[in-house]
Amino acid sequence: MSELEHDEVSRETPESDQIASPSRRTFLKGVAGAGAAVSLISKGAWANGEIGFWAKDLPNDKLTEMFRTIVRIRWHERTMVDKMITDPKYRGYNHFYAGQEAVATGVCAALNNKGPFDQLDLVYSTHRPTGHAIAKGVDMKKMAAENDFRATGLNGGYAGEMHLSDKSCGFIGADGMIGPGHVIATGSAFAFRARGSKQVSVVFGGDGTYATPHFHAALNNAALLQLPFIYVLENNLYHQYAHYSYSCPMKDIADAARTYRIPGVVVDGQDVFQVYNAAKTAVDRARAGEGPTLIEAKTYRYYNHWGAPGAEAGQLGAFGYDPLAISSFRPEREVRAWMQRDPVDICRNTLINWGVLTRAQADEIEAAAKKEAIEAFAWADQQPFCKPEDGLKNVFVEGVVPARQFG
Amino acid sequence: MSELEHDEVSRETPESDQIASPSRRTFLKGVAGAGAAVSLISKGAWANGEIGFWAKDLPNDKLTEMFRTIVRIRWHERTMVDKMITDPKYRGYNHFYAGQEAVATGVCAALNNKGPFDQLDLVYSTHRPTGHAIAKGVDMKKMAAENDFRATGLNGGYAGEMHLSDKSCGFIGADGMIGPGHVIATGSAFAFRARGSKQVSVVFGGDGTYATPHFHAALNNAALLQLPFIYVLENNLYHQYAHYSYSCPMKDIADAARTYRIPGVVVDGQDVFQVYNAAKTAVDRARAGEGPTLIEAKTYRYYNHWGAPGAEAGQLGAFGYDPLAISSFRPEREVRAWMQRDPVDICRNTLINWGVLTRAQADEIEAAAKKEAIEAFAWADQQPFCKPEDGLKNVFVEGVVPARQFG
Amino acid sequence: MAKKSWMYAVLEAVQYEMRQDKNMIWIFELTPPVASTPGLPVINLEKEFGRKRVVNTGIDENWMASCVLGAGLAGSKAVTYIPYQGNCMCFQVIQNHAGKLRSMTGGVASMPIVFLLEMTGQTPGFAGQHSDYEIDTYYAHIPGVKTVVPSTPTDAKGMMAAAIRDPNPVCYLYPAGLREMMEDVPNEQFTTPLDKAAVRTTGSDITIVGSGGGMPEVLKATEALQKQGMKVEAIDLRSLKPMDTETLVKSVQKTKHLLTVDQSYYTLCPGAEVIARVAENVRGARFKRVAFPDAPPPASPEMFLWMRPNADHIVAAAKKLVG
Amino acid sequence: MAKKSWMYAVLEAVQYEMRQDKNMIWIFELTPPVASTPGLPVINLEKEFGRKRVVNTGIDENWMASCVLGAGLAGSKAVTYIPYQGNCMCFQVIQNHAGKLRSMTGGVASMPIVFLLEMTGQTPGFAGQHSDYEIDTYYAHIPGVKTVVPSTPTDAKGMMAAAIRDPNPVCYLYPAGLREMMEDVPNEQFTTPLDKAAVRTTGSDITIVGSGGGMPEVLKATEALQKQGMKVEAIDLRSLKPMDTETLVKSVQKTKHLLTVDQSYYTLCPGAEVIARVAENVRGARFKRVAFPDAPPPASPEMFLWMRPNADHIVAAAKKLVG
Ligand SMILES: Cc1ncc(C[n+]2csc(CCOP(=O)(O)OP(=O)(O)O)c2C)c(N)n1
Ligand SMILES: Cc1ncc(C[n+]2csc(CCOP(=O)(O)OP(=O)(O)O)c2C)c(N)n1
Ligand SMILES: [Mg+2]
Ligand SMILES: [Mg+2]
Repeated sequence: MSELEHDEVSRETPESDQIASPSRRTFLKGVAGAGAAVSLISKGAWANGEIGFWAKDLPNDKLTEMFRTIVRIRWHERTMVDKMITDPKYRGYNHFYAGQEAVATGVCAALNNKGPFDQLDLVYSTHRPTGHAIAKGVDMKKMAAENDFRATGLNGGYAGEMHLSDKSCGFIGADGMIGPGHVIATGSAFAFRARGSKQVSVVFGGDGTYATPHFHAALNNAALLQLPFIYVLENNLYHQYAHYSYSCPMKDIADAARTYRIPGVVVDGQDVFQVYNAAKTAVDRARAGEGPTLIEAKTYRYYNHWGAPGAEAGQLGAFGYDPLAISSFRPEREVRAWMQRDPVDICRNTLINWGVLTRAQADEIEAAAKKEAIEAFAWADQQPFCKPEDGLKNVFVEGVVPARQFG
Repeated sequence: MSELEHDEVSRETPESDQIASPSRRTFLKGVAGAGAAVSLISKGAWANGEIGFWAKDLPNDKLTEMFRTIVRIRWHERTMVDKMITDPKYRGYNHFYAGQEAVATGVCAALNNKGPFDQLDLVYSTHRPTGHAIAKGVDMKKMAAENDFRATGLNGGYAGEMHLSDKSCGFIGADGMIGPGHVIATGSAFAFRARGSKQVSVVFGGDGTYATPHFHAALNNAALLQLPFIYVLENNLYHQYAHYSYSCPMKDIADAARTYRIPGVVVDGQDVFQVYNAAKTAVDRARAGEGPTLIEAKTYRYYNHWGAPGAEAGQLGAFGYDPLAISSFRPEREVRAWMQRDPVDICRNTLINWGVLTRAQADEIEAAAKKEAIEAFAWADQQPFCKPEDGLKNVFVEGVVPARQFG
Repeated sequence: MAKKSWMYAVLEAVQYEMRQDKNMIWIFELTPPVASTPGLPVINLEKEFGRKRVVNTGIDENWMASCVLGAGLAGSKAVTYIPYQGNCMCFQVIQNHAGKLRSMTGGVASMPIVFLLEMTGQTPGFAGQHSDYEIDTYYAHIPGVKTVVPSTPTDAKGMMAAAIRDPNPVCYLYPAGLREMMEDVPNEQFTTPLDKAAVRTTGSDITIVGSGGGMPEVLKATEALQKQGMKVEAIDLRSLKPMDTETLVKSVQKTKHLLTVDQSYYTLCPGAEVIARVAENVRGARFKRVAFPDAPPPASPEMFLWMRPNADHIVAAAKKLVG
Repeated sequence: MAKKSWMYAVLEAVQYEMRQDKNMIWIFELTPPVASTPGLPVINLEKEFGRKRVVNTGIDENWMASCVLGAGLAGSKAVTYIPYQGNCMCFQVIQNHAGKLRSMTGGVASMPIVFLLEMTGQTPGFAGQHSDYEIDTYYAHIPGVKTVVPSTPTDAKGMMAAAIRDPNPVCYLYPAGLREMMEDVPNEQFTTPLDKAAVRTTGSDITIVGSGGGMPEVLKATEALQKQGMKVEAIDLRSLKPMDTETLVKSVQKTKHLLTVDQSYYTLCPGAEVIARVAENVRGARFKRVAFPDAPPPASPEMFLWMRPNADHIVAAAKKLVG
């Protein structure tokens, strides 16, 4: 592939550059030349990781799997961006997750994602679901088809990105509303406790969820009933066009856990192993009947709030850290600073430092991830569109509802 | 009046007994023989009062007014109880406030209750409003007529007890729902801030309000916008048939204020002067633009959750601490213990100790309050019923809506 | 068969299902799941099934409904009893989540759940929020939930059993004004369909359609009219969504006169839908609605009772329509 | 007079009123109160009136609506712009408080407030919660609030001015699908009544009644039908509550054919109320509804666009009804 030869980006670990596609170049500029910083920071993160010790004890294949998941999410993102820019027929939109991959990956690595439904841990996701979905085990091909509204997509074309779901791996799914999912997730936890199951119910949510009335409801009831419930608050500093300080009086949202007499843990959301450690502790607590945990993962999204098909850089609805959006709300320096602590790099460097992976192995994994993503979108492209009249299905379990649009 | 001669209750201050009516005897048994304890406790409360110093500096007539308000509320309650038991034609119901009088009185004494509407402090009340109403300055006669659904009642017979309101003194009014009023009240505070007014918006609410999603919404937004808003949480330990520990993980609900970075004050709700001190501090803060305060007043209601007309002791919907209700949720010892710290007695004894009132003066005030209450209910009895067709009015400011019940 | 109140009949159905399915959940707030009737055992779900399955919560009806939805999504049958004060606190989660999740997930979501939503309409003096009867319309407009409103203890039992067994979310409206109604109800479990209206009397002069809290007055009026020689076909809707168009249309094809009766506010009351469906399908019929005016119920009993449709109103309206 | 978008026209009305009344408040969440149009000054309420009067809040639409209600009760005019995602988050406080408080207080409560409720219905791909169009019914069933749904920039301006000046709470529905619509709108302030339907074309063969987001397709269909010789009286409801019965009845008395068009779900859509009102008052007319099926809108554009009523559907239905 030609991009391998024309790579312009200079990094400390040149091998890994070879899989950077031209379409990611602008995006990578933020990280460019920051290789040294990255490895320093990842050392720091590793040192930190010694405190929460779970990850260090994991077998190599489990650790490798976490790296694989992170790069699969990243390559899903990048491939989708490419599709949006280059394929005028592509119709999917996305709320991008690039920059936050370590959160979904670290949390889901601590969960049970395979087996019969009544033994799976459940994940409730948000309007920004594709990273969570991949981490939980959703099939990338089917998801890509769903995001382009194909009849053979994950949800038959009914869902689109904001409602992706997959019962087979316990991914209860995306929800386009901010707030309600958190409360609904406590209901699953309630059911687990009622039936004496060891399952746990996990909800992801942004810093925007703090101000919703649902924040209080979810945590208070989960705390009172000691439910096996984990609230993973991904604090990426912004909800749409406002900094979280506009809606939250605290620096650490996790502080709010005090009121509910439950653990409130702040974790470095860029370091998958720290996220894993916090999640593992919370999951163990939950399974032991000791109740809920609030985990606040400090993280950052690289792209805009969302990306629309046919988007152009510099316009709202585009991706990439476009100058317009940055100047209106996210300072460019802030974006660049966070990119220096890229979750892909941190994970990669940590595993190399730990001797779990060689650089070559890491590159191989990343190349495979890229291939998988490209193939997934290519497969999706071949899938049939929905039949209009199927819109009358899936209202109730049985039958169809009558058409009413014709009078 | 014959009850003056047949009084059986023995108390330290016999003069005050003379106004106990036979219908209150059972009720007073809890307080009987506890005179000594009461005065000790009230000394303790006074000592405490030294810390919050505002009340001590008040002129005598203001302090006397507070005592007058407390006994007016108490006698309103007692007279209503009498009506319910003795007058088969009486239709009013009530959520009684006896035992909690010091909270409404102390808070409203710190507010501006007279003058043009745009200078009044506003009070939002609950399903348990009559004490708040009297303390805010609502006319007792008109309220009594409203509670019996008379056309000349405070709200023309549209409101009944659960929606009493009186703009003329800033009593925005009762609200039968638990939760929403708190959020709505922040809206008034928002309006004050927007127009640069010094008014404050006060909401009363029970311990039951803590678990509502509205608790978070009201406090978080008020804190973020530094609104002149005061949340007076009357913790009477129960919401309907459940102890507050069923819905709140904290002993002091005021602790929740931490999350919002605002003062959370616990105050002895039986001592009107301590309540006043806390309220005055909060009002001063609010007027100075320093934002909201959460005041938790520890208090207790003597009667059941509510009283219905024609009630009989020992049945649900009755008042008095009926044995049935106590055994099902409120331990008799708990009720008796709280009655030892009666807000009427504490206020009375404090003012006598302070030399503000003589016993004779206190008795006179109480006798006048009793007379007022009896006259208010007598006046209400004479008022006309509503005209059925007026039900079509007051839907919009203008006109009537069409009748639809006749086809 | 034994004389049972509405609530006894309902809890009997619930108790049976909870014994069959040890994962099934019941969430309540004010109203303990307890009922008794002479000669039969006291039902106390909390005692029988324990506090892990039967929970009394804080004042947060949105949590109650959301909890039941989450339990359903996790594969458990669940019911919540929402007191009338909170019957719109939980509106959004039912409208925007429970109602849409089957569609939005392409049929994947599991929701074997029941929202038992108490409505009032019954109490003079309580005013506005505590005497209103209006949620039938709000909940019946939502797609993806079945919305039913039984009006007798027997239907209450049969439809609760059916609702629990139905894999779709069901909004089961309980008009609290029927609390004291007693009737003979079978002791054994049975189900009543969630999509069929009940023809309570057959007749050829006029069709009178009501539901829920309004049915007792419809039947009283029907009796009075029949005594006066009018042949009334009285229909109890029972299910608001899906609505049993066929039964309605058939009846009015015969009677050519349709009178609807609602305790709900006039504008967009269930009767509006009944009339519209029939008017789309039957030519030349005559139509009239009796409903609560578009006004919140005032406290005063004089005003409230004058405004709430009763048998006299119905009798007069029927005569006017037919005469 | 100048070409303006829907939102420019609305903000112009709001700006005028906020300049008149220095206490007036605007609360928003996602949608900055900013609009521009060529040749006219940019409107930016936040900049012009400052952050004490114009506030961007956290994600809590119930707070937004409650805040506006509380401001009204304190004597201030207030408007909130609720984004469509949250348009049922604030349902309970409007239904149970704003709608009832005038009655419950015996006429005392002050509520010069407007809830600007965005609705969608427009976006294929967003599915369920982000493509639905359904709140017209929910809000129109509430007594004590006026519920209006303008369908042109001119009405949008006139009705916003009227809504702000109205002492009653007004639910002002904004069908976001009309976002791009441009038309000549007067620059000076004017008001449009909140209780009158607009007869868009007069005709004697059929009455077609629509509202809000559905109106452009109604007018397109009307044009097509007229070209084919059918005399169509196209009516834009504009106000759902109170509903302008007189205009509707008069029209159908003439045309004897009534077709209603809604983007809202069929069961209990505004058209049901239109038909019921007319059927109660006009004998022997023929009726039909075109509406979104009782199904949440699926993501797939193929499904969604087939289900949403359009001009072709309306033309075919009109021909069938009249023919
Ligand atoms: C109830 C509701 N109100 C508003 C919106 C519109 N909305 C979509 S995403 C978003 C911001 C969410 O921010 P955050 O929770 O921090 O998540 P992030 O986008 O940063 O991942 C908002 C307000 C919504 N989806 N739901
Ligand atoms: C939203 C809502 N749910 C339920 C109720 C029924 N209800 C009336 S009073 C009450 C208890 C309130 O307890 P608390 O707030 O402690 O006040 P208290 O009665 O002790 O004064 C409840 C649950 C209600 N009024 N509103
Ligand atoms: Mg965020
Ligand atoms: Mg209480």
